[in-house]
Amino acid sequence: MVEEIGTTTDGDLIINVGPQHPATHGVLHLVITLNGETIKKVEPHLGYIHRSIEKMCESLSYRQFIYVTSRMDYLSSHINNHGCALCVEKGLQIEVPARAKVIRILMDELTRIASHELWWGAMAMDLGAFTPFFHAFRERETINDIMEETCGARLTMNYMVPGGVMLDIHPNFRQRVHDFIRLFKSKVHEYEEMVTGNIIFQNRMKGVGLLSAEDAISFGCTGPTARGSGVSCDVRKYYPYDGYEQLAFDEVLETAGDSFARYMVRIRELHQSIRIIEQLIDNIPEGDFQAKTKAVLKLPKGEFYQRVETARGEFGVYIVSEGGTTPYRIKFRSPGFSNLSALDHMARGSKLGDLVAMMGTLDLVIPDIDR
Amino acid sequence: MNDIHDISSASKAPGPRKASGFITYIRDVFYAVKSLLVGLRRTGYYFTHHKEIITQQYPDNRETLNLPERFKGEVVMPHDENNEHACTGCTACELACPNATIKIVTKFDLTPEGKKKKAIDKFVYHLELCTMCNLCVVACPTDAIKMAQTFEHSVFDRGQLTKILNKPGSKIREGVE
Amino acid sequence: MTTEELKSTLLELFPAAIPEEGGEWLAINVAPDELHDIALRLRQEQALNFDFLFCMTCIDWKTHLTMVYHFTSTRYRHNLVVRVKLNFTSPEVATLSDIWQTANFHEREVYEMFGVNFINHPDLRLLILPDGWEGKNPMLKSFEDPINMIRL
Amino acid sequence: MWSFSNISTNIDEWLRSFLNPTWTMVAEMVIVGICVISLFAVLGLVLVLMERKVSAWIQIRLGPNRVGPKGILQSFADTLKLLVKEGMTPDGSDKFLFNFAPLLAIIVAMLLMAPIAFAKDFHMWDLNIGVLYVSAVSSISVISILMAGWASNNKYSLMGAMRSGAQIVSYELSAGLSILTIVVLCGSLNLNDIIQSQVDGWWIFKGHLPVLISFVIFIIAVTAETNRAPFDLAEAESELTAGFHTEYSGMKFALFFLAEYVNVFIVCAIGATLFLGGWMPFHIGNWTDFNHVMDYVPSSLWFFGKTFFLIFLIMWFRWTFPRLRIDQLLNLEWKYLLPISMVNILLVTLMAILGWHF
Repeated sequence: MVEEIGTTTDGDLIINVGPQHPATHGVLHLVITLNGETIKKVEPHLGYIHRSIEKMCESLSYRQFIYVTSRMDYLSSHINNHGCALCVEKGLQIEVPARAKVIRILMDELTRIASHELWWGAMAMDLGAFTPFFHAFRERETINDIMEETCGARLTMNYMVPGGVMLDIHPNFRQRVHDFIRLFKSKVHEYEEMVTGNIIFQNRMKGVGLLSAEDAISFGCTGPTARGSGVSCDVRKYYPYDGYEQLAFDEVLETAGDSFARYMVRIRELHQSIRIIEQLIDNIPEGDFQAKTKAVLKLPKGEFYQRVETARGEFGVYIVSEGGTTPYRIKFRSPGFSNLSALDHMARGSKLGDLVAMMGTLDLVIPDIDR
Repeated sequence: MNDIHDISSASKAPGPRKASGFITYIRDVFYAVKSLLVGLRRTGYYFTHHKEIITQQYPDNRETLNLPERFKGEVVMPHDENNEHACTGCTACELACPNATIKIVTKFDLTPEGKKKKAIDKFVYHLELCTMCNLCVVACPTDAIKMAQTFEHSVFDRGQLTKILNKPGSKIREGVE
Repeated sequence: MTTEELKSTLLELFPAAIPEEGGEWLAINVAPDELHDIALRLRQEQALNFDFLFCMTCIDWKTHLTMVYHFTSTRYRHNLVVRVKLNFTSPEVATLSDIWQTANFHEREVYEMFGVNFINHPDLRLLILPDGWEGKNPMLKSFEDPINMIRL
Repeated sequence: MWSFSNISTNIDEWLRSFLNPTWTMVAEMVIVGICVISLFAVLGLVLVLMERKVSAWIQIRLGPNRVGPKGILQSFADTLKLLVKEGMTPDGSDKFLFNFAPLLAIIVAMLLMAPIAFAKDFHMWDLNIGVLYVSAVSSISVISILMAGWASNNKYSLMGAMRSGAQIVSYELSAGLSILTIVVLCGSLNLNDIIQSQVDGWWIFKGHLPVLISFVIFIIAVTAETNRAPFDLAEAESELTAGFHTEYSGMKFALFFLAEYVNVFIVCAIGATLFLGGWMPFHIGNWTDFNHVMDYVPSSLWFFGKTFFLIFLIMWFRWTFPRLRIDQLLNLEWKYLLPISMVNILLVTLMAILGWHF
């Protein structure tokens, strides 16, 4: 890998995919060295949407910085906020009320379903089928409506706060989640019919973008990307937070390590998320939705790390506190950044069309990569 | 890492080839065609069932469009019929705001007893900086501000987005401290 | 492996490392020139098997820089924090990208944001920042940009 | 029942009444040219609107519904927009080839119109090698795509053009072989003879399984030949942004767009002519009464009905299936379609010799 950089012989085609390109879902810029249709090297150029959120957070208080994290992985904004809230709570040693914990998990899992559904549609669109995109939005809009009713926004909610959640759930919440589960179960077989079983899809994805388990760990891949390679890495299982340890759900694992395995992991995770929601939706305990906290939060001197499982993988919040009201240094370990670093390794030797399938199954969200 | 593995040989459709090539060949073709027909049936269903259409014709359905009451559109300051609001000018919202969206200009009013009392002169709200994070509404001790359901904020001049939330001549409601 | 066992094992292997308590996970302080050897041992020692570098960053303490490496083992699920103190004027540390490939991107990020020079890094160029930002290191506390930075 | 042959004869006689034969010929040519161009325009408008409506309904959307009643004037508005848009010619492109490529695409599409019988006794050119002419001329269309891709001086365009070259050249084989099955069965290359041979039933019903197989292969092959999804590798929007027409804008782009739709119409017309009897009404053997009833439906309706059914099929494919990869595309042709159609044509030949068809 090292030697090949800079030694492209004549006759290779170097093309820029992005920053404006239909397949990059944002402003990712890939410089691709091609030999005919075969990819010899993929070099990501990042930073087109880098806002230096880590630097911004250094001047924001512990209540304020959470909203910024919604803008990182905007498809799992609840889960990002959750991670930040948990990290602050860890520093303050606040006990979150049971009701808040359940609401948080419900929101996390709904977010995960919404994110996976958007990914499903977008990935099908990458492979040239436009219709699944619109069908996926039908279910996703239902989740967004639920979110809007309870949190007041559809994408960047800022609902999790240190100590619990900002507002209690809406009275309609339970009913609408039940409606959603019914809708989802009546429509999910269409996903199989239109995409999973389709012979063209299978041929496009099987054996494409192979990533071995060792490489997945070495590249720091997490989430469905790593689980598609057989790496058991679900944070909800190994470092449970907010009561995931009491829930019955399976960590989805596939061993093939190709695009189709990553695809299947996400499709099966949809069902696991529904399973978690079904366990909790009728068992939301009564009580406070937010713990009593001081008006101004001050974390004690020290370092705090909290990881959560977003739809894309392991999201880590690392806060270094000097005892003030603002973090001294904050680091967000974003799953997309590490997942993207494996793209070059996966793509070498495959066709240009495969690259799109790989990017689709890596589920890249560019603001998450750039931060 | 330098090996360029031959993807095309690995990507053959269902399962490994068995020895009886011809039967497998026919079966491959059959299952391939079947999987395509299943997809065609699904899209054909939607082509013929127009009641499944989910399009909302947005500007036309303004009348029937119901936004949930918690929807975060912009910060407003409710005034009652006497043109009174509940803002004491404590600047809790200003401090809570992560983007310096709110700027409170205070003045000193004379109470009937002749004492000086702090009150708001202008509650300046920069909609163009607001991220609708709801932290100011949560921070307000007197519930003087809330989120409105408006969402069509486009204007031709950026200056119009800077708003003064307290109405002219309004004063603080009796009994709000 | 519990924290105590991990600590004793680590001290056996690396007598020079200074353990630090108090955090959630065991942390050791390592000298910059020893980092690569220790990291290689952490990765290869069967009892430790720290195969997953899940977070890697740098902290600017105004007087010095600290590289912070978070390791976990996908086999034993124990965690370890390794800190390396670097001097402020010419921060240099050996790359870990030959041991964990994820360090490649993370080190490039630290290089452009903090100016840490990673010795033997295969491709130490700007990753996020555009051309012309070499040596500006925006994440340092001393960095000032009057145009683009908004102060509250 | 009015017939097109009467109309054309009447016009011919009326023209001859005051013009000498040469000028009559010229005037008729002008009339035919105007007809073809207006047919082009109408086809483009109708097919674009149809595509948008079909895709919208499949994607649970409403589709265009603002311009005109139910949105039927939408494609007029689009055309107007494309006409007034600036047609850019990028720096570093080969100006002549860049501007000539869309024209060539449209010329090829126009040439292909010539032998098609739109209704009973209504065709521009009763060519005795009609089938050969169609397959020969349609292969020129690849040149316009290659020209566009090369002249654009854009890597995406070049890759799209090269893909298209590989694709069209391969798929012409199986398209040709599946056309050949019908030629073998009726023993003529003349499209009118082929239609006449289906007077007692369309070939797709008369020809048993082999003709059905060749019909399926024909549909797949022409979908590939016209660069439509799932074989739209030349455009491949998620891989090559827009493929060979990345650099085109305004009317030059619109000409490619129009040529694509007209090509779809033509291949579907050929398919309808060969397999579904063209303008020939639905006849069953010697049920003369039934056949007589069917004859009351005008022949042009039969032709356009069948053609638009095939066009709908192709659109249905497009909005259901994902795109193939370039190597899979060629695998499909060389490993599946070509062997199957070769075996198939042997079967059909056997069938024709032994007279097993109806």
